[in-house]
Amino acid sequence: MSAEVVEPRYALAGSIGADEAGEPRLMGGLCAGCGAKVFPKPKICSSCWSTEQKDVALATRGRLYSFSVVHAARKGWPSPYAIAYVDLEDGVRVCAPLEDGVANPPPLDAPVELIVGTLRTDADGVAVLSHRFKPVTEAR
Amino acid sequence: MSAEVVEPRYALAGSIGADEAGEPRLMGGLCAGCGAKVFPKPKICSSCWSTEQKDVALATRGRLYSFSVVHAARKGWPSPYAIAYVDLEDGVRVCAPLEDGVANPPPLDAPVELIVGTLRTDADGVAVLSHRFKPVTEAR
Amino acid sequence: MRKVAVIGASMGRIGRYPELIFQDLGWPAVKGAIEDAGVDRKQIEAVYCGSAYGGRLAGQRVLRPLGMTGVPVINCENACSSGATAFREAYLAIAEGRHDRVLVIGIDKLTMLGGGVLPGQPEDWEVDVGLTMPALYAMRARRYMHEFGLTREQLSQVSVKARRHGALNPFAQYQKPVTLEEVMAARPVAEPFGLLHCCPTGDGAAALVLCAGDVAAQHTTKPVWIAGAELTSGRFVTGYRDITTAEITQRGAGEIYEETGVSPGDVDVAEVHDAFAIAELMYYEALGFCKKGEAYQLLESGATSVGGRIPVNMSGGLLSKGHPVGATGAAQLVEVVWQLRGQAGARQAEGAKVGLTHCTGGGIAGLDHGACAITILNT
Amino acid sequence: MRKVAVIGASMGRIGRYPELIFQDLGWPAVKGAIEDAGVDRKQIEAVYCGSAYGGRLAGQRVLRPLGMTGVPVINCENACSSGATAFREAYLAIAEGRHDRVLVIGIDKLTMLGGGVLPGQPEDWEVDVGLTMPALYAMRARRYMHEFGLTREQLSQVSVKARRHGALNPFAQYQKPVTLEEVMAARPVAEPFGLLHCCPTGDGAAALVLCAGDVAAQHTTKPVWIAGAELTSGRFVTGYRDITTAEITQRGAGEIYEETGVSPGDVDVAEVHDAFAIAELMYYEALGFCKKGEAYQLLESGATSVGGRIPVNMSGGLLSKGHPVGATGAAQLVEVVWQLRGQAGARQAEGAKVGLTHCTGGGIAGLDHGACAITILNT
Ligand SMILES: [Zn+2]
Ligand SMILES: [Zn+2]
Repeated sequence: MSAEVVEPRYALAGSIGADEAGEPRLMGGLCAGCGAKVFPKPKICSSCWSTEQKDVALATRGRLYSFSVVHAARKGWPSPYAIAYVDLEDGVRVCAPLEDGVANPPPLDAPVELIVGTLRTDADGVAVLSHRFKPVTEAR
Repeated sequence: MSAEVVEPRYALAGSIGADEAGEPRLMGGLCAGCGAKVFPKPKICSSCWSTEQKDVALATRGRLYSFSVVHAARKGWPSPYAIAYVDLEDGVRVCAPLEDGVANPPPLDAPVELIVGTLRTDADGVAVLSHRFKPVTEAR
Repeated sequence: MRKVAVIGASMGRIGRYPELIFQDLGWPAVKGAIEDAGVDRKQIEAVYCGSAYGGRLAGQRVLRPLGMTGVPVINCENACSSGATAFREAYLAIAEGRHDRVLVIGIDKLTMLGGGVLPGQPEDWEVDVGLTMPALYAMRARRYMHEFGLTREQLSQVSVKARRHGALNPFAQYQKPVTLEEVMAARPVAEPFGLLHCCPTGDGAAALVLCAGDVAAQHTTKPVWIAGAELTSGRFVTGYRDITTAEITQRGAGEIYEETGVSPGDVDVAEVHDAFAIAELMYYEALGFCKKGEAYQLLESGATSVGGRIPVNMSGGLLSKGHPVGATGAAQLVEVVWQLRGQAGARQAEGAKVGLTHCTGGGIAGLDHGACAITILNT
Repeated sequence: MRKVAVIGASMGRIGRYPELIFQDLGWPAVKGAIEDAGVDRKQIEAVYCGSAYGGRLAGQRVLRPLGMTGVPVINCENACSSGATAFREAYLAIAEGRHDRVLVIGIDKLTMLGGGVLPGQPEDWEVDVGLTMPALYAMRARRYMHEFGLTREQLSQVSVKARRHGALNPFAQYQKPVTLEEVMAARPVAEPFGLLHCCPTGDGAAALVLCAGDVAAQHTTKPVWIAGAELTSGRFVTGYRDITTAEITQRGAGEIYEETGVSPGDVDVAEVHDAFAIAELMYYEALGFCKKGEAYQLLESGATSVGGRIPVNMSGGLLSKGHPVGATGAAQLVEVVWQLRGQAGARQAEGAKVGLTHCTGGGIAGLDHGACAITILNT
């Protein structure tokens, strides 16, 4: 409870929310015009051009569509790291880091679930957080 | 005579030479194909396409065609400074800093002559030299 | 060549929008132009997008949020003339029968460059010894003043006029008039220029929908016709060069007047490239609005002000409306379309039937400019 | 539409030339193309220049040392397809009657970017969480391997073939063959890719002279004809998307085959956009050279190697010849022109009469790619 609380810094502003239990949720947009669910939340719907876009918590589980372990990273990014496409259960595809993907690469189509973690450290030493996915271990 | 001699750094490589007396000369290109004299020395003549371009010492005197005192300079450039177009006696126009142009702006068409001086200091602290022009004070 | 009409025109207010990402700066203008044109977005067969600093795939990035990719997108670059180059390519593609309906975008977001003087051409030998764009025009101004007796006070009247017009334009970056004293006293940038002799940097996007003459009636009862669109590049001169004459503009103007049969006296309203105060005066002369050396007399007579014989830069011009480099040509065209439709509000040039836009830029050693685009529209 | 011929083609060896300034990288190719075409430079009526990273006025900067400015110069950007976009615009400008003789330039100098991974699209939400271009294609590769049983060894054979061809090409950045073992063991870039599954970065320039069919005989007895030039942009998909299928290439190929009446079986020689090893296989399928999932069988059969039924990337392709982004499309066209003229030396595809070039690129979230350009040439 000090005055020095540092606001979390996210790679994509507004992309991380929380549910009632305080668990992190990945936030997308829900189009008031046509019901399209999109990540990240757009300012206009590419289908129906409605500019009324509501925040919506996306599915926390999905399948690992593909991934790569990146060794040649951009400056300032720790490597190697694993980057993936995840197909969420609600039809949305998300590009996201794959937790532990370097040491324990899972098979494609493996079930994965959302976590939030550190992506990299900014030039000023502050951690940048992002959504990540990790293989589901327990039964559902 | 030490090993620490620092090679002079020039804003335009190869642009500064010297005459027999050791006086600095501004070097341009002389086209073997058509005799065109151009600054800086090109790799090909824009008139006759000859790629045979010889080094040539340009006239050291000319007229001040126009100038401006620059206050909004690029990062790393000391300001204000005066920048000018000088029309050399041999028909070549040169863009160059105008020595003392901030404090003592000369009239246009004033006769000017070549000197070499410091343009700015590089990020690593080394002086970058360039051709400059100053008003001619003595009679010719 | 088929007749080509402008049927849609839209832009946002030019300004500084560091909080907007590039695509969000752009798509509202596109949506506005599509809606103004009364076309279905699926009818757009191709897109020409002009941008100078937007980076790769500027058009695709702007079109993506609107779901409008999937057609040929040609990104055009020509420094300050990027947007006008895109317009010219789109116009000719329709005139020559390739397409019926084409979208034109002009966009740049200069705030993403981090402020300060715009970077000059890389590897330019004049830039390497200290030339900046304001300094280049300042040298043109000083030589012009020397040869034709123009005073700094007279030069400053260009900025006063620009800001007077811009104050009437809700799309202008600056909407506050300034006094002669304010222009004279503003902090120096590149002498004889102070801050108010130079256009501001800003962000902006403008879009237009063009269509073939034979389908125009499906969309509008008020088409604006394209009489001609000229584009050229500056000639390389290695020796002495008269910088008080705008070589590229004069040559381009000669070509478009001949091509269209329009003469300078026919022009009812014009947007010219006044990136610096001296430029407007030089371009009066190069565009044939007056004789060499007589530009200030034309300005002083009121002919180029609101209500005058040939109002120039009713929008406020680059000095007041702003200059988001690659967007500028498109923004000029949007303004002239609105003028010819009689939709320009308080800054309307009454009864304007023939309009001209002119933009030129891209400092490059040995050339007047890299590119110059001139367009003539009529009703 | 008038017939259009390529009458001049030239390029330098692709490589790393940090010591050359941009204009000096470019003008030798232009001079070469003009001389190859047997035209006077004053006959060139317009210039289309493609560049992705060259900055402002790329064309003017290249033309200046040759004294060739003073005509319309249109700088085109479409990421990897920039040079091919310039070619397409020039082709249509002649076909539709605007010009008789036009110069096309493709140029980029990637060494001026300072090395490392090429910067991704700014403000791209996939790039912001760590996506790189190699990683995007690595994901396509891994999914393809998963769905179609392709092994990493088989994938590596693409690179072996590319380098085998490149070794025969004096214009290639890499002219040394590599073994399967070397490809497999190269240091990892983005798994499953090692260094030899990825094209190098380099500098390059290529130029072509195009002219109307009715004036071609004034310049050459061996014109190469342009059957068609297709350009499109990727469709935006927000949900699941099959990344083993090259949507934009497949759609573009369908359009150009229909437009020209050429079928995949008619193609004698092709240059395709193998920026990464998996890309060549995916594009065999998207271009209709084989069925979905059967690309490796086509490669293994030798059909796409020197002496095969449809030799692909005889130049070495991007993997071996190199990939100076904005130059690539023009360099592909130069190679195919040389192939159709029978001037390709040790890498000649014997008796080739129909050639195809394909380039696509510009990673942009939600699209297969920003742009794709496909051209068909014939004798
Ligand atoms: Zn919607
Ligand atoms: Zn010569």
